[in-house]
Amino acid sequence: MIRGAAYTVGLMPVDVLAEVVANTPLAPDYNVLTLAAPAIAKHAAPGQFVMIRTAAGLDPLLRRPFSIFEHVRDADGRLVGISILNKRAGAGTARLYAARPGDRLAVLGPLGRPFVPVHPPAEAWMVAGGVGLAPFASVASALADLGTSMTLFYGARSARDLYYESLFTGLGTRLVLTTEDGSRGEPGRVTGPLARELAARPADRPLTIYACGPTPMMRAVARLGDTAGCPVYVSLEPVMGCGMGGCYSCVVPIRHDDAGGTHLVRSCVDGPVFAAATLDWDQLGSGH
Amino acid sequence: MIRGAAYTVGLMPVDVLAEVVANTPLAPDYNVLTLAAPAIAKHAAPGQFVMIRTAAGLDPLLRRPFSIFEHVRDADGRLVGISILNKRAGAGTARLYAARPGDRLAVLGPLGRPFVPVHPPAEAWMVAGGVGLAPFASVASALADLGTSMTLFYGARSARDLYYESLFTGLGTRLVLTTEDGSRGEPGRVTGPLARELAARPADRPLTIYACGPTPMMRAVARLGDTAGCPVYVSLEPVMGCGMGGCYSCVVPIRHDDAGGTHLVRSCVDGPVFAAATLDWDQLGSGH
Amino acid sequence: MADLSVRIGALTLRNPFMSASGCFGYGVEYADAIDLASLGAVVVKGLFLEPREGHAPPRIVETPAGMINAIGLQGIGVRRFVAEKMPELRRLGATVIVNVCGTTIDEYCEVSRVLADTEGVAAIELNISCPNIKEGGIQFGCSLAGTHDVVSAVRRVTTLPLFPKLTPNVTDVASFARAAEEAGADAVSLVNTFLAMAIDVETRTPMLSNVMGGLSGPAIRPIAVRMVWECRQAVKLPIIGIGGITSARDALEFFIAGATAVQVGTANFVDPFIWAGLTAGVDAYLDRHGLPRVADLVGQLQIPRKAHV
Amino acid sequence: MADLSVRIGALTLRNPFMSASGCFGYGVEYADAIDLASLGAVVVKGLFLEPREGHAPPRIVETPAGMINAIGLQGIGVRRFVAEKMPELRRLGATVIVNVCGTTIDEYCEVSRVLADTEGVAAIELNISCPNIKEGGIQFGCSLAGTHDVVSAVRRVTTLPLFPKLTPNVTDVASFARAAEEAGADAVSLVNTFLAMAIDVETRTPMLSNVMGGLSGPAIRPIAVRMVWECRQAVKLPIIGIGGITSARDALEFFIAGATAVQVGTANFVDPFIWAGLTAGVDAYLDRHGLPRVADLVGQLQIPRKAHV
Ligand SMILES: Cc1cc2nc3c(=O)[nH]c(=O)nc-3n(C[C@H](O)[C@H](O)[C@H](O)COP(=O)(O)OP(=O)(O)OC[C@H]3O[C@@H](n4cnc5c(N)ncnc54)[C@H](O)[C@@H]3O)c2cc1C
Ligand SMILES: Cc1cc2nc3c(=O)[nH]c(=O)nc-3n(C[C@H](O)[C@H](O)[C@H](O)COP(=O)(O)OP(=O)(O)OC[C@H]3O[C@@H](n4cnc5c(N)ncnc54)[C@H](O)[C@@H]3O)c2cc1C
Ligand SMILES: Cc1cc2nc3c(=O)[nH]c(=O)nc-3n(C[C@H](O)[C@H](O)[C@H](O)COP(=O)(O)O)c2cc1C
Ligand SMILES: Cc1cc2nc3c(=O)[nH]c(=O)nc-3n(C[C@H](O)[C@H](O)[C@H](O)COP(=O)(O)O)c2cc1C
Ligand code: FES
Ligand code: FES
Repeated sequence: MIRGAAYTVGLMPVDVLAEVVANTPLAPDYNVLTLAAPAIAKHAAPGQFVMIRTAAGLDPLLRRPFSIFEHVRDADGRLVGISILNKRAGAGTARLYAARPGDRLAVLGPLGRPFVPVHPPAEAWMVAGGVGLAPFASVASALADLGTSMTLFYGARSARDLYYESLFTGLGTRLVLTTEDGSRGEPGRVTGPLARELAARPADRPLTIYACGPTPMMRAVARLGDTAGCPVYVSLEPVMGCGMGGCYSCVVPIRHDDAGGTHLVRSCVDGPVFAAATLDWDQLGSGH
Repeated sequence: MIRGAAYTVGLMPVDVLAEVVANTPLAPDYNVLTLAAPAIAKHAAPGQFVMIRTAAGLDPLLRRPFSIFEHVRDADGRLVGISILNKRAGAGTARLYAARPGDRLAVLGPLGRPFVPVHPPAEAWMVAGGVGLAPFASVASALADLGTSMTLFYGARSARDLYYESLFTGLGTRLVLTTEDGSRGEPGRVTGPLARELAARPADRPLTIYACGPTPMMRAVARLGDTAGCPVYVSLEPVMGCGMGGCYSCVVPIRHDDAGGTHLVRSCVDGPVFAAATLDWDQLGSGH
Repeated sequence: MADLSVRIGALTLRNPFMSASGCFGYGVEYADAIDLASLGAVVVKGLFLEPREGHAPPRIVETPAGMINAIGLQGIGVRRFVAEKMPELRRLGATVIVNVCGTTIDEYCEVSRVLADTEGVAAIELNISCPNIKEGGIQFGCSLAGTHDVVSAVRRVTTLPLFPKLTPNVTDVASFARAAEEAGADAVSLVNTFLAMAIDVETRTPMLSNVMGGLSGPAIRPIAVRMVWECRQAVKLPIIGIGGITSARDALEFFIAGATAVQVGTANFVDPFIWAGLTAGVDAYLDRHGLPRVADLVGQLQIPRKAHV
Repeated sequence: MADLSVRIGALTLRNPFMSASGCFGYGVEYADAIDLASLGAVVVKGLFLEPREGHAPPRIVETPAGMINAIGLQGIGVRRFVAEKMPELRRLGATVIVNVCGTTIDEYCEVSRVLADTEGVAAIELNISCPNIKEGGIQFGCSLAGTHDVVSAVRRVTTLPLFPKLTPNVTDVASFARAAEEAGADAVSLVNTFLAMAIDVETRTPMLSNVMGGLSGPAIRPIAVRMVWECRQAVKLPIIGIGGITSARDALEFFIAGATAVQVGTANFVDPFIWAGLTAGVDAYLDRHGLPRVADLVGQLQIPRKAHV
């Protein structure tokens, strides 16, 4: 069942009662849900998100926002749906962790402003912390289509929390891995190698950085990019009530003048992807 | 997970997080759920009920009451659980209709006062309307154990709403079937053949009648039994908030004197099975 | 197809379903997804005279079958609304009702005056019930004199239909409906949100930056229905019922309790395409019950004599 | 194992978890299933002087994350309670609090006098907030003078700890807590249920025979928590928090907002074995946070300065 189609113009969201095609557990806290939602997949740009109802009843009541992870195709290459990379955080995500093939979930999307992939000769660096990996499968795929050279800096707590490496290497992505416990890649935070490589790179090569992860990580990446003179785009994850611009719950502070004044804008319609330089990182809460 | 066991004395209810072992659809509105709940099965008497949580979240909030249908045994004859005969009526029963093997449901029981099966030479007649069949699988099985001769008068809307005949015939039950559309058995209501057979039977043979179904049906059976001088026991189905005697939502009117005064008693603890003669049928609501 | 149109004072709406203020942005946000002209009315976000930044996030928190919000009436101010949003709303054929806020009676009047001069504003909903701002708002809504004063002051500056929006955070909501009626209101909207609060037990801090907020959603519906019914018996004014409506069935509860029209707030967050189902559901109900007009349902609650125990 | 005991005036409870009145029968119903002595207190069903039949069914209806009840205080009267139920409650070692009802101040006093003479009654909870009876009850609870009069009258006839139970159906609950405090109460219980209603749209009749009833359950929790916090700032009296508690986390919200103890009503219907999980959950929380006593949590809500937008 697709609703909204009759009213839809251009790239407006649709609401699909999508069948769960597969639920692939990755860890006790992580899974990938594949959803039959061709109408959403067709228009979804990298970094856009969907709002998913997690319960049949009224508790939990609100939908939950998720980045569109993969565009899913059938054997003939036809777009048949999307997947989401889900991390168990509370009641809603726990339900999605436990979802079973055949279940149906209301999925609204695609929503929000996407990451805009850069063309060669510019280079693209993606920086992902934990479940912040979610938007980058489609970013990487779009970059690959453009032939842009790309690197993924990907950090997690430990080796078993690093997923889908081959998806990225398969697209020609150079991987730089870090784990907090040192069980894989470089020990420590993902911003370590990022800072080093930024310092070491030739200054004349255009570079765009895309980041998603915990707010402190994104703040650090924004600062590093600023110092290095590279544009940084981040995907924020504030609490969202509606995803459509209706409720004003998801606001983030934007610098609206040089005197340090800020203005609150809705990240569901003006984001979730923002140019890091426009955000007021001092005012931005340290996330959920 | 069984809770309450530590506190349980005698036949007090336990709360079991029971696995759905099987869900057998009978019709678009009826199914049988088999639940792994040996601790409940062990103490369950015919006509007792369980209270089942139908949602993981808080909507629907309250448990729903169901008669214990079958005692379920494994290949070795060990009691492993119970089943319920579920009719889709609203949100909660719709969830139980859609339940899948492997799901887990909180099941509290056994609760309430049972039907007491009569011994030979007394004869037993069971009268079931629609989903009112539910308590009689275990009643019939108890009667069979006692060697009591029994008849089931079983009425439904149409042939496809008559279930589990072979279960009853297998226990030696004589079946008298009626359907409102005449597609099987005698056309009309189950009280038709009941009245006829009551009128025709030898007056000196002791007979006890057990009934469960819509309130108007039970009221009619009570009247017929009264006229024929046979004790009638009915199982009522009022709305129940707790099933434990705590909320006083489930009250039914009992005649407490000959002057026609009534008194409201809780059907979860003083019932759901009542001697029909003690109920004030004029005051009793016509059911849900 | 039954007649779904309803009259609220001088205003006729094509159907009784409106977006609730603050739950539908300025309407234009939804214009690409749904046909705004298919709604009975679009009630836009609360507006003051000047732009307002609202409260710091977190601004919402979910609760069982509900949510608490403390948006703090972030908004662009009435003049920018008139200049930037009204042209598109007019172009789209929306019936526009503006939710008017103020910290003083003068401000309510001033905002209303601006709207009275604006083409395409169908009515004013007077927000005297927002629990999320310190000054004004609910202070008026929690006092009978305050309610009377605001409504009669605004009444003097505009002939637009005037719908004071009442707060449920009072002992006797019907007396407030009466005060509104006496002051010259054309209808009352009820209810706004219930003052509420949630605590993060791990940090022992409030979940909302503003500490308290307003509870909305299905959780509050049974209280809202009761208040509509109480007011139905107290006043002749049309009532616009609000609170936890998620389906045609829920809306029917409000009509039967005495609401002439209803607003949908929180449920629109969960289902932005809810509107077609609401009209279809009520239409099917009317057909099934042989009722030609939704207006025939209003206040049709039957109280049976207590025949059965 | 942290210290879960709490003091409410002169009364010390082994833990802060009580059954809410009307949601646990006379306690004896649950005696075979759970150890009544393991509860902080058993608050029994509301009692008048004489037996009462209550309202005709249907008496409850479920709503989103809640339920509405109009039981109408069916009960055996205080004398039969004392004769028939108290002996077993004493034998089981339960700490018994009796919820006292009345249609007049004299009746409240008379019932309280009977209880004052009864061995094993630990305290009286004065029900001046039941929305389900026509005379008395909520009439006192909705007027400051009425609240003061009932409490001070009962205060004169007994030295038992006295806990007026407040209704949430008022504009300013804190003023009622103050009235109770001034009249000599030892604590306040809050909240009772919210006046509410549900309609069967097919028959266009109320779902409850009594038309209106009281909303309880998780749906109301955010409002109840707010009211506890408001009262915490208004009075010195211990507060017994009530409303929608289903888990240790929910109870912690009430403690942090300012409740010394809590009652569990509707959730007991859903889970009669809830008690062990509540004490274990709060105990684990206290250990995790390095707090030796649950009493240390009471009113510990921290309001952060608004540092971040
Ligand atoms: C644009 C966007 C894209 C996202 N993409 C993904 C993704 O691809 N994969 C993924 O696993 N998660 C993603 N998230 C986060 C995800 O939406 C939240 O983890 C989820 O809503 C939590 O719901 P819950 O019911 O499990 O937890 P709750 O019980 O609601 O809360 C658990 C914790 O999560 C926080 N939280 C609650 N709601 C939100 C919210 N809407 N956003 C952020 N934090 C919240 C709470 O403050 C609490 O700390 C995204 C969020 C946004 C805004
Ligand atoms: C002792 C007892 C034994 C029962 N045994 C069975 C059984 O074996 N199989 C079976 O299918 N049903 C049985 N029922 C009825 C079953 O409990 C209700 O159909 C069920 O609770 C409805 O829940 P729902 O959420 O699907 O419907 P709801 O959405 O809650 O309501 C749908 C309709 O059912 C009515 N209803 C709601 N709650 C109850 C209730 N607790 N009892 C009766 N009617 C109610 C409502 O008034 C409404 O008309 C039994 C009831 C009792 C009291
Ligand atoms: C996020 C949010 C913002 C709101 N903003 C306003 C507002 O600006 N003005 C107003 O009168 N009511 C406002 N309300 C209240 C709603 O209009 C409505 O009265 C309330 O939410 C109850 O309806 P519901 O349960 O359908 O949401 C707001 C509600 C929410 C949830
Ligand atoms: C079925 C039922 C009966 C109740 N009876 C009483 C009563 O007799 N006296 C009383 O003071 N409160 C009574 N209450 C109110 C509860 O004690 C409690 O205040 C309210 O239900 C809120 O708590 P909860 O959300 O945990 O249920 C009753 C509530 C319910 C649901
Ligand atoms: S989530 Fe509602 S406005 Fe952004
Ligand atoms: S269902 Fe609660 S007393 Fe019977």
